[in-house]
Amino acid sequence: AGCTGGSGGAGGTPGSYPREETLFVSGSLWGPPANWNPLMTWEHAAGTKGLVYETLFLYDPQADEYIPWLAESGEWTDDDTYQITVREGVQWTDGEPLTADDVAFTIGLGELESIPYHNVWQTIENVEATDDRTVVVDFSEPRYQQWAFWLYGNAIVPQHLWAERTEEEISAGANETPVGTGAYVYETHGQDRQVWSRNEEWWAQEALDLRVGPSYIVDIVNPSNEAALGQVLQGSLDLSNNFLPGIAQVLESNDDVASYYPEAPYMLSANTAWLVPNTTREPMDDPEFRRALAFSIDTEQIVSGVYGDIVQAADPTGLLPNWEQYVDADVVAEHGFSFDTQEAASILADAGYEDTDGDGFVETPEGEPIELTLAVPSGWTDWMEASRVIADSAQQAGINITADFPDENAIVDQRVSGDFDLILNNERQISSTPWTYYDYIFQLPVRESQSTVNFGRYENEEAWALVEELATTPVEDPEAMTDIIAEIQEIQLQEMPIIPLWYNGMWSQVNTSVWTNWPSAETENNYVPTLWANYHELGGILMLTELQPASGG
Amino acid sequence: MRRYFGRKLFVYALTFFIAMTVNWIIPRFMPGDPVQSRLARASLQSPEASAAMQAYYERLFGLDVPLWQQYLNFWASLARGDLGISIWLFPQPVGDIILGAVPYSLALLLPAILLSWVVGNWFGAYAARNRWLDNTVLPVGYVLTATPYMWLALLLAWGLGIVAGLFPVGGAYSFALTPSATPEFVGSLLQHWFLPFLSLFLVALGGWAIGMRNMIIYELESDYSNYLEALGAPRRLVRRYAFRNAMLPQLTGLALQLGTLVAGSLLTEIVFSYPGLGYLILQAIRNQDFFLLQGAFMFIVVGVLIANFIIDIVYVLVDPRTRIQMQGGAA
Amino acid sequence: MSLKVRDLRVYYRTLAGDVKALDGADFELADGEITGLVGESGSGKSTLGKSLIKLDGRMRYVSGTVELDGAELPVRDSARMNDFRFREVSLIPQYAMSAMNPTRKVGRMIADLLESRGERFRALRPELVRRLELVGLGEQVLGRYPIELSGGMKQRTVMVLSTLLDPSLLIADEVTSALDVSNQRAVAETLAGFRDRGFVKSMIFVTHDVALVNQIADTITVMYAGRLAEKGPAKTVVNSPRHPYTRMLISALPEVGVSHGERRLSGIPGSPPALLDPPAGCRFRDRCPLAFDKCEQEPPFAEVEPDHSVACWKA
Amino acid sequence: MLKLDRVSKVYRVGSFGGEQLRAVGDVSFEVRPGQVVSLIGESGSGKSTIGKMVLRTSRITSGTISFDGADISRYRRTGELKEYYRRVQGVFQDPFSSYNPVFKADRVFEMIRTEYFAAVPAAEWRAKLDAALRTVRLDPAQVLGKYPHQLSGGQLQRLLIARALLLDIELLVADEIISMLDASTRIDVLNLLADLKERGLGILFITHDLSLGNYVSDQTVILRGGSVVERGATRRVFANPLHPYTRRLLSSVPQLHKTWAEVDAELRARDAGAERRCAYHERLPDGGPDPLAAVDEDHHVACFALDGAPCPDAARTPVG
Amino acid sequence: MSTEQAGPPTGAGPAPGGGGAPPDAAVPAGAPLAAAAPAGRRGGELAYFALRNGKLVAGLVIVLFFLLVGLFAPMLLPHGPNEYDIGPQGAPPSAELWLGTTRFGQDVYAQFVHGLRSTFLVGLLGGGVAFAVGMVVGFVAGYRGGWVDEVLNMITNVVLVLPTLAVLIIVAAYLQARGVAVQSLFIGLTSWPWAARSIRAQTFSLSSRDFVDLARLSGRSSWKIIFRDIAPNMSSYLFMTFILLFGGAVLIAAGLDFIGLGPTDGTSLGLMMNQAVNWGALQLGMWWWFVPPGLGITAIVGALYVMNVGLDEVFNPKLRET
Ligand SMILES: Nc1ncnc2c1ncn2[C@@H]1O[C@H](COP(=O)(O)OP(=O)(O)OP(=O)(O)O)[C@@H](O)[C@H]1O
Ligand SMILES: Nc1ncnc2c1ncn2[C@@H]1O[C@H](COP(=O)(O)OP(=O)(O)OP(=O)(O)O)[C@@H](O)[C@H]1O
Ligand SMILES: [Mg+2]
Ligand SMILES: [Mg+2]
Ligand code: NI
Repeated sequence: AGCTGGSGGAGGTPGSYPREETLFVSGSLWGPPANWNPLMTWEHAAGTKGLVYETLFLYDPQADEYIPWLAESGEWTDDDTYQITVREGVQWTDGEPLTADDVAFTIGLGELESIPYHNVWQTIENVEATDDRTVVVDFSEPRYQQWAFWLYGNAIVPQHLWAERTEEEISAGANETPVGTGAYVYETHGQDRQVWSRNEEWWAQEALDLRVGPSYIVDIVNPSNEAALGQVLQGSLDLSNNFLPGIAQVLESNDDVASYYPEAPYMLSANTAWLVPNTTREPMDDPEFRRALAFSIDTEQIVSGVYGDIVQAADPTGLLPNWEQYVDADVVAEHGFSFDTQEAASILADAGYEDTDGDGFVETPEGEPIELTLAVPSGWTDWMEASRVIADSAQQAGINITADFPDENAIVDQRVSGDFDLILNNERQISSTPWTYYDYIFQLPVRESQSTVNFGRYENEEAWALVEELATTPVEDPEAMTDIIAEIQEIQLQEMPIIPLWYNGMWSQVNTSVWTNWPSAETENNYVPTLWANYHELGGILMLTELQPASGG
Repeated sequence: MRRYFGRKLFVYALTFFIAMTVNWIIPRFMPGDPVQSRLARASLQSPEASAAMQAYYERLFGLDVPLWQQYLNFWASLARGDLGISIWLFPQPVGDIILGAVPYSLALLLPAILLSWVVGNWFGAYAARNRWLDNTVLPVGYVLTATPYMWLALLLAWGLGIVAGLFPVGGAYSFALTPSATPEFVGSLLQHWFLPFLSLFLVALGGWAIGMRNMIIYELESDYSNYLEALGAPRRLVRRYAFRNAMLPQLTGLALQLGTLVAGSLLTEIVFSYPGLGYLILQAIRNQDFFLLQGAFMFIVVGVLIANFIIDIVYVLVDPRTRIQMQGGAA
Repeated sequence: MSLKVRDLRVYYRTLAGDVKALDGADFELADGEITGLVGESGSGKSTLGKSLIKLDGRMRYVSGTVELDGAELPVRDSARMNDFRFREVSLIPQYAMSAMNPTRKVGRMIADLLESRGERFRALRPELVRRLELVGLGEQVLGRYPIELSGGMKQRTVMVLSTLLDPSLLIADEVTSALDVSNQRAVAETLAGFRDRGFVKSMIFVTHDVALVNQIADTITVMYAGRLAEKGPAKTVVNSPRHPYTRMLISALPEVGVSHGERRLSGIPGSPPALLDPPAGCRFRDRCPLAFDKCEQEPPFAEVEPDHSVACWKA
Repeated sequence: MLKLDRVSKVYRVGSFGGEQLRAVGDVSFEVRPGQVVSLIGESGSGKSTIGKMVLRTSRITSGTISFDGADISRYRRTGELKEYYRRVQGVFQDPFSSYNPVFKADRVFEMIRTEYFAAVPAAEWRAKLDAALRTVRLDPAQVLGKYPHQLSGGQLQRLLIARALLLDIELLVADEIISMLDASTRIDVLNLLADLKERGLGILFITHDLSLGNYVSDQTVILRGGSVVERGATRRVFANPLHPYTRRLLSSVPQLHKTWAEVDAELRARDAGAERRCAYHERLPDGGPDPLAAVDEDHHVACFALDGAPCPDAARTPVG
Repeated sequence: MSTEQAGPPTGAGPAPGGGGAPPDAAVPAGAPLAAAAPAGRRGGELAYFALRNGKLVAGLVIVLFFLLVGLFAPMLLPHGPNEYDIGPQGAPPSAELWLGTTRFGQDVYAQFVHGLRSTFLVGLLGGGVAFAVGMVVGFVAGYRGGWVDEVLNMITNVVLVLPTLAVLIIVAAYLQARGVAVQSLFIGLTSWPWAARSIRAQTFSLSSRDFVDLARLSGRSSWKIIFRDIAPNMSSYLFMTFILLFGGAVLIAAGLDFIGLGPTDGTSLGLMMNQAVNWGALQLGMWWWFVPPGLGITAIVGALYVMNVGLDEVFNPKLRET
C-alpha cells in the first residue's frame, strides 16, 4: 500500500471533499495509518475500531452507563454463563449479515496467544453460538469486571472474511480492505491523513435513529501539536484532540474555538499522572518516605505553571472524576495528602530522615545520602517541565531529586527492568471500572520484567487480594465494589505505592465555524469529545451523531 | 579512466558499507527495545499476554537470533531488496513507506539544490565584478549561510505563513484534497511546497554566491587571465573564462555539500511537517524503528553517493585536467 | 626608430611608500633590433617590460612617454592601451606553462581571443598553422587542451600566439630561465628567427643571463637599481663594457673552459640599494671601485659612442 | 668516501602507485675526500633524486650507496641516521625555500644545536657559530637575528653552508645551489665551495650549467634520463666529449665570447676527419659493477644508444 | 599526489554551509602559502591591515560581544534559565524582562545568555575535536604520503560523503546521557573531513619545500617537523579552518537541539527554539521566544564567517582592495 497512492477521488467530486460535509480532526493518529486491523488495538489507524468495526456495547463514562450496540442485550444467566443477544439487521459493508457466529468467532480468536485479549481466555471455558442471534460464553471462574471491560473494548470481526486467515494475518496483518459494520468506511489514506466516508447503510440509522453528521472524516496525522493549534485557529481543523498548550489563551480570544468546559480546566480528565517510586530501592521502600514525598510536591505549580490550568490536580486517591462515587471521603480526610512542605519535612524527621551533613538534603536514618533521579522522556516537554517543578519542590522539603531526561526508549527499558528511582507514568485510561486502575497499581506477582503494570514493584498481598476480589465482583453490584475499593484506598493512602499528581485532560478543542453542537458541559450533549483510538466506544461515535453543520443545512 | 572510476566506486561502496553498518549497529547497542516500547504503548492488561506477544513480535522481526546473525540476515535481505517491515508503521514494508516519502524529499531537494547553485553562482559572479553588488550580496550571503536551516524555516513559516497567511505551514497538500491530476491539487502541492523549498534554497544560496565570488577573484588573478589581458582581450572574455573555471570547484563543492543539504532538508521537513524522509527518520528514531531507520538512511546514503558519482562524471566531462591525470598524465 | 622611451618612471605603491622600481628609463630600439635586458634580480627589468604593455594593479605611472612607430603609447591608460596590445606590443610571459586557460582547447582559446579582438580566426588560421609548423608543432595542437602539451610545446604555442598579429614590439620576460641549456638554446633561436622572418619588428629580451643574451641580441641593455646603466651593441658591451657594473658583472661569469684552479673569478661585493628610498646620485656608488665625489650627482645616461650609452661619470 | 654502486630509483606514480617511473638507473660513481664531483644533466635527469638518496631523504630502490664502506640504507635507528647527518649534509637549490619563512633565519643553526650540541654552553656555541660564519665570509652581526626575507640569496645560501660546516662534515651535497643566484653572487658561492674543497671536503655538486661544473669540479658525471652517459675527470670530459648527448649539452651552453654557431662549427671541425663511433662498443665494460666502458684513464662513456634508439655500432661489434 | 586531489582547490570563503557541515576549503590552495609566508616580515603590515579590515573588525566585535555576554551576563542574573514565574507567563519583551518570558514565565533573556554559553562551548569543543582530528589526519597524510596517505584519504572520503547530520541524529538519539560535551565530541568526530583534506593538501605542498628536508637533515623527528616546521607555516590557514569548524559545529548542534536531540541538561539556543516551537510560540505570536536564539546563532556564525573573509584578505594580499 503506497502511502501517497492516488486512490481515486471521493464521492462525486473527484479529488476534494466539500468543506461543509467534512469533519477535519487530528490528535488521534500519531503516524501515517499503517494498518486497519481492529485486533491490533493500539496501533491500527484510529477509528478502525469504532468507526468501521464495532463493539458489542458502548460505555459512556459521563453517564456511567453501558449502551448495547452490536449486542441488543447481554446478561449473566448464571454465575458462570454470559449470554449475548446479537442485534438484528446489522450488516457488514460487503452485504453479509452480522450473526452470532461472528461474535463467537471473535471471542474465540482470544485463544491465540498473539491476540491482545488472550487473557480473557484464562477464565473462559467455552464460547458457542447457540442460534443466529445468541452467543453463550461459559466461564470457569468469571472475572466480571474484566469481562465488562472486554465487552465494550473489543471489536467484532466478520467470520466469513477472517476464518481463512493465518494467525499472523489475524494478529499482525494490515487488513487493508476493512469490512466492518460501523458508521464509516475506509475511503483513502496518505502519509499524513486517513479519510473515512459515511456508511449510508449503517444499521443504527434505523435501529437507534442515530445518524452521523459528517459525510467525510479527514483524520490528520499530527506531527506536532503546534501545527494543530494553528489549524484550529484557522478553522481548517474542526476537532483537535491534541494537547495544545496555550489553548487557554486562545479560548479567551477566539469565539470560534471552544472546549468542553468554558473555563479551567477546560478539559475532561482522561487519565491520572502518577509519580512512581521504585519501591525496591532505598529509601522509596519506606512508606513514610513516600508519604513525605507526596506532601512535598507542588502540584498546583504544575497545574497552573506548566499546564496553564488546562489540567486538574488529582484527588489523593488518583481516581478519575468519573469514578468520584468510589472515593471514600473519610479515608481521604484521614490519610490523604496535599502540598505542604512543612508536613513533608516533619514526616521525614519523624521517620528518621535528617539532614546530618548539612547540605540541605536529608539523609537516610542510617546516614546515607539520598540522591534520587526523576527520569522523564526527553522531548516530552510538559512532563519535563513538570519534573523540574517536582524536583524543585521536593528539594525545598529536603529531598534531593534531580530531573533527568533520557530517551523515551531508554526509560521504557528502565521501567521494565526496574532500573530507576522515580518516573512519571499515566498508562491507565479512563474505563468503566476502577478495577483497571487498581489492577495497575497492585498487580502481583512482581516479575523480572514488569512491562505493563506495577512499575514501582510494590508488593502487598493484602491489597492484591482485595483487587482480585474486586475483579470477581459483578459490575451490577456497586455497593460491594465501593466497600472493597474503600479498603483498597485505605491501604493505598497509607502506603502510597504511587503518588497521583494530576489528571491529564481529554484534550479536545473544537472550531465551531463549520460544525456545531459539540459536547459541552453547558449543554445536553455530554459525550466524550474525542476520537482517540479506543474512545469511540466510550462515546466518541455518539458525539459524531450529534454534530450539525453550522450553515444549518 | 577506468581505474579512476573503479577507485571512486570502491570508495563509494566502502562508504555505503560503513554507513549501513554504523546505522545497523548503533540502535542495536543502545538501550531500549523496540518491541517492548511497542507493547508498552499497547498498555496490555496482563503481563502474560505481554510476554507472549513480546516473543511473538521478536520472532516476527527476526530479533530473536544472535546479533551477528541478525547482521548477516540484514545484508542478506538487503541483497534481496527487502528492507524489512516497519515496527512503527507495522506491518507496512519499509520499502513502501520510503517510496511514499522520497518523492516529497526529492521535490524539495532537487530544485533547492540546483536552483540555489545556479542562482548563487550567478549572483556571485556578478558580485565579483560589481562593487555595489559585492557590498550587498556578500553580507546577505554571509547572513544566509550562517542561518540555521530551521530558524529560517521558522521565520518564513511565522512571517509568510502564520502572520501574513500567504502560505500554509504544514503538510504536502491541502487536507481537503486527494491526490489527483486537477489544477487545484497541483496548486495546493505547490503552495505547500513553496516555503520549505524557499528556506532550503535561501540558506544554500548564500554559500554558493560567496564561494563563486571568491573563486572568480582568484581566477581573475591567475596567469591565464593576466596573459589574456596583456594581449588586450576585453574584460568580457576574461570574465567568461574565469567564470567557467570557477564553476569547477563549485561543482566539487556541490558534491561535498550534498550531505549537508540533505541534512538541512531534514530540519526543514520537520518544521513544515513535510512528509519526506526527514520526518520519517525522526519518527523512526522516536519509535526505535530499526528497519525504517535503516531504510530511510540507506536512501539518503545511496542518494548522496549517486549524486556524488554524477558530479564526478560531470566533472570529468567538463574539466580536461582530471581526464588527463586519470590517464596517468600524458605529456 | 621603432621604440622611443623617454624618462619613464613607474613606481609600486606599498604601505611604506613608493618603490621606485623604474626610475627614469631613456632608450630607443631600432627596427629589427633585439635588445637583451640584463641586470641583477630586482633591478626593474620586469617592471620595464610590464610598463610597456600592461601595468598591474599596484603599479603607478609617474612620468615619461613611450613612442612606438611614431605613435605615443598610452601606457597609463589601460583601456586605450588595449588597442595597441597584441597588435603593436605583445608579450611572451615568463609563466608560459600556465598562460593558457586550462579548460579550453588551445584552438578555441586562440579563436576566442582573436574574435574578441575583432580579428577573424578563419582568416588567420592558415598563418597560425604555418607558424606552428615552423616551430615544430602540428596543427593538431589546436585541438588539444594545454595540459595535454608538454612544457616546451606550451611555450612554443604561446610564442606563436603572442606574435601572431606581427607586433612591432615583443617583450619576452625570462622566457628561458626555467629551461635547461638545450631548451634554452632552442627557444632563444626561435625568437631570433621570428625577428628574422619579420613576425616581430623589435624585441626586448629580459633575462639575467648575459651569456645567453649575447647569443641572439643585437644590443644589450644593462639595468641597475631601477635605472639603465648601459646600452650598446652586444659585442661592445661584452667585450669592452664601459660601466663599472657591467664590467664586474661580465668578469664574474664562468665560462666553459675556465676552472677555479686556473683563474679565480670574483663577484661584486655588496648589494644593490633598496628601491624604496634609493640614495641620490649614482646608485652603484657604494659598490663601485671607481666611485668618486662626482658620483653623488646622478650621472646622465649619455651616448659615449654611436649607439652606446652609459650612465657613469667615468665612462 | 661516498660510493654509489648501480643505484636505481623507481617512483610509483599514478593512483595507488599504478605506474612506475624510473628516475635513476644503474648509476655508479665515487666521491673522494677533497674532491668535487659535478653531476650534470638536463631537467628531470635524476640529479636531485640522486642527491636525495645520498641524503637519505629518499629511499633507494636498488643498488647501494656506501659511505666510508658502510651501506647508508642500513641506518635504521634515529641515532645512526643522526650520526650520518653529522658527517654528510646538503644544501638545496632554492635558498628562499630552504628557510622556514615564519622563523628567523638563524633557526637553522638552532635546530643543529638542539639536535647535536645540546650540551655545548652558549658562549662556546656562539664562538663556533661565528667561526663557521666567517668561513663563509659572513659578518655574524649582519646576518644573525634576521628573517630570511631580510637577507639576500647569496647570504642565505652561505648561511646554509655555514650550517653544514658547524657539523664538521665530510661530504656536502650541493643541489643546484647557485641557479637561483645572481651572476655576481654566484661566483662568490662557487669560490667558497672551491675553498672548502681545498680543506678536504668532498662535494657532490649538482647543476645543469656546464660552465659552473667546469669551474669547480674535478670529476664530472653527465646524466641523462637517470643514467650516466659519460663520466670522468672534468678536464677530459670537457676537452674530449665523446657521447653525443654531452656534445649537445656543450654546444648549447651560451658562451660569452663564442656564439652557438661558432661552437657548432668548432665541434664539427674537430670531428671532420674522424668518424664518430660509439666508444662503448669498442671498449665493453669488463663485467664489473660499472656499466660504462672506459675509453681512457679516468674517462668512461655509455653506449650512444642510451635513449633506446638502436646503436649504429651495435651490429658491428658483438656485445659480450 | 593522487588523482583525488588533482582538481583545483575547492570552494573559497565560507562556501555553502548552513545547518551543517562547514564550508569546504576556505581558501584556494595557492593562497595560504602566500598567506602563510612571512609572519615576521609582515607582522606589522598584517596588524595594519587587520585593524583596517572592516570585515575582520566587525566580525570580531560581534563575536566578542556575544562571548562576553555569554560569559558574564549569566552571573549578573539573580535567577537561572529554567526558573519559573520570573515574570507573567508569555509576556512580551519589556523594560524589566528584555526578551519577555516563555509560556512558563521563564526569562527568555536568561535562557538566551545561558544558551550562548553552550553555543560557544559546542563551537569550541566540537570545532576543537574536528580540528584536532582534521589536523592529525591531514598532517600525517600529507607528510607521510604513500599508502598511509591512501588509507587516510579513503577514510576521509568515506566520512566526507556520509550525510553527517543523519548519522549524528541516529547517534544522538540513542545516547543515554546527552551533554554538551558528548554532543560536541560526536559533532567533532564527523565534521573533520574537509578540514583534513585541505590541511593535507597544504601539508603536501609544504613538505616538498626544501626547509622540511633541511629539518630532516638536522636530525629532527617527523612529529617535530610537522608541528614545529610545517604547522607554523599554515597557522593563518589553520586558524581560519578552526573558525569555520567552530561555526559549523554551532550550526550542527543547533540542528540537533532543535529536533530534541540536544543536551538533556541545561539549555542551549537550539533547545530554546525547540521549546518555543513545541509550546506553540509560532501560533501564539510569541516571536520573542524563537527569534532571539536563531538570531544569536546567525549573528555569531555569520560574524565568524565574515571574520574569516577579513582574515583571508589580511593574509592574502591578492584579495585586498587596492
Ligand atoms: N608588487 C610589487 N610591490 C612592491 N614592490 C615590487 C612589486 N613588484 C616588484 N617590486 C619591486 O620592484 C623592484 C623591481 O622589480 P622587478 O620585478 O622589475 O625586478 P626584476 O629585475 O624583474 O627582477 P627579477 O630578475 O628577480 O625578475 C624590486 O625591488 C621589487 O622588490
Ligand atoms: N617524489 C617524486 N615522485 C614521483 N616522481 C618524481 C618524484 N621526484 C622526482 N620525480 C621524477 O623523477 C625524475 C627525476 O627528477 P629529479 O628531480 O631528480 O630531476 P633533476 O635532474 O633534479 O631535475 P631538475 O634539474 O629539474 O632539478 C623526474 O622525471 C621527476 O618527474
Ligand atoms: Mg623579473
Ligand atoms: Mg633538481
Ligand atoms: Ni653503442
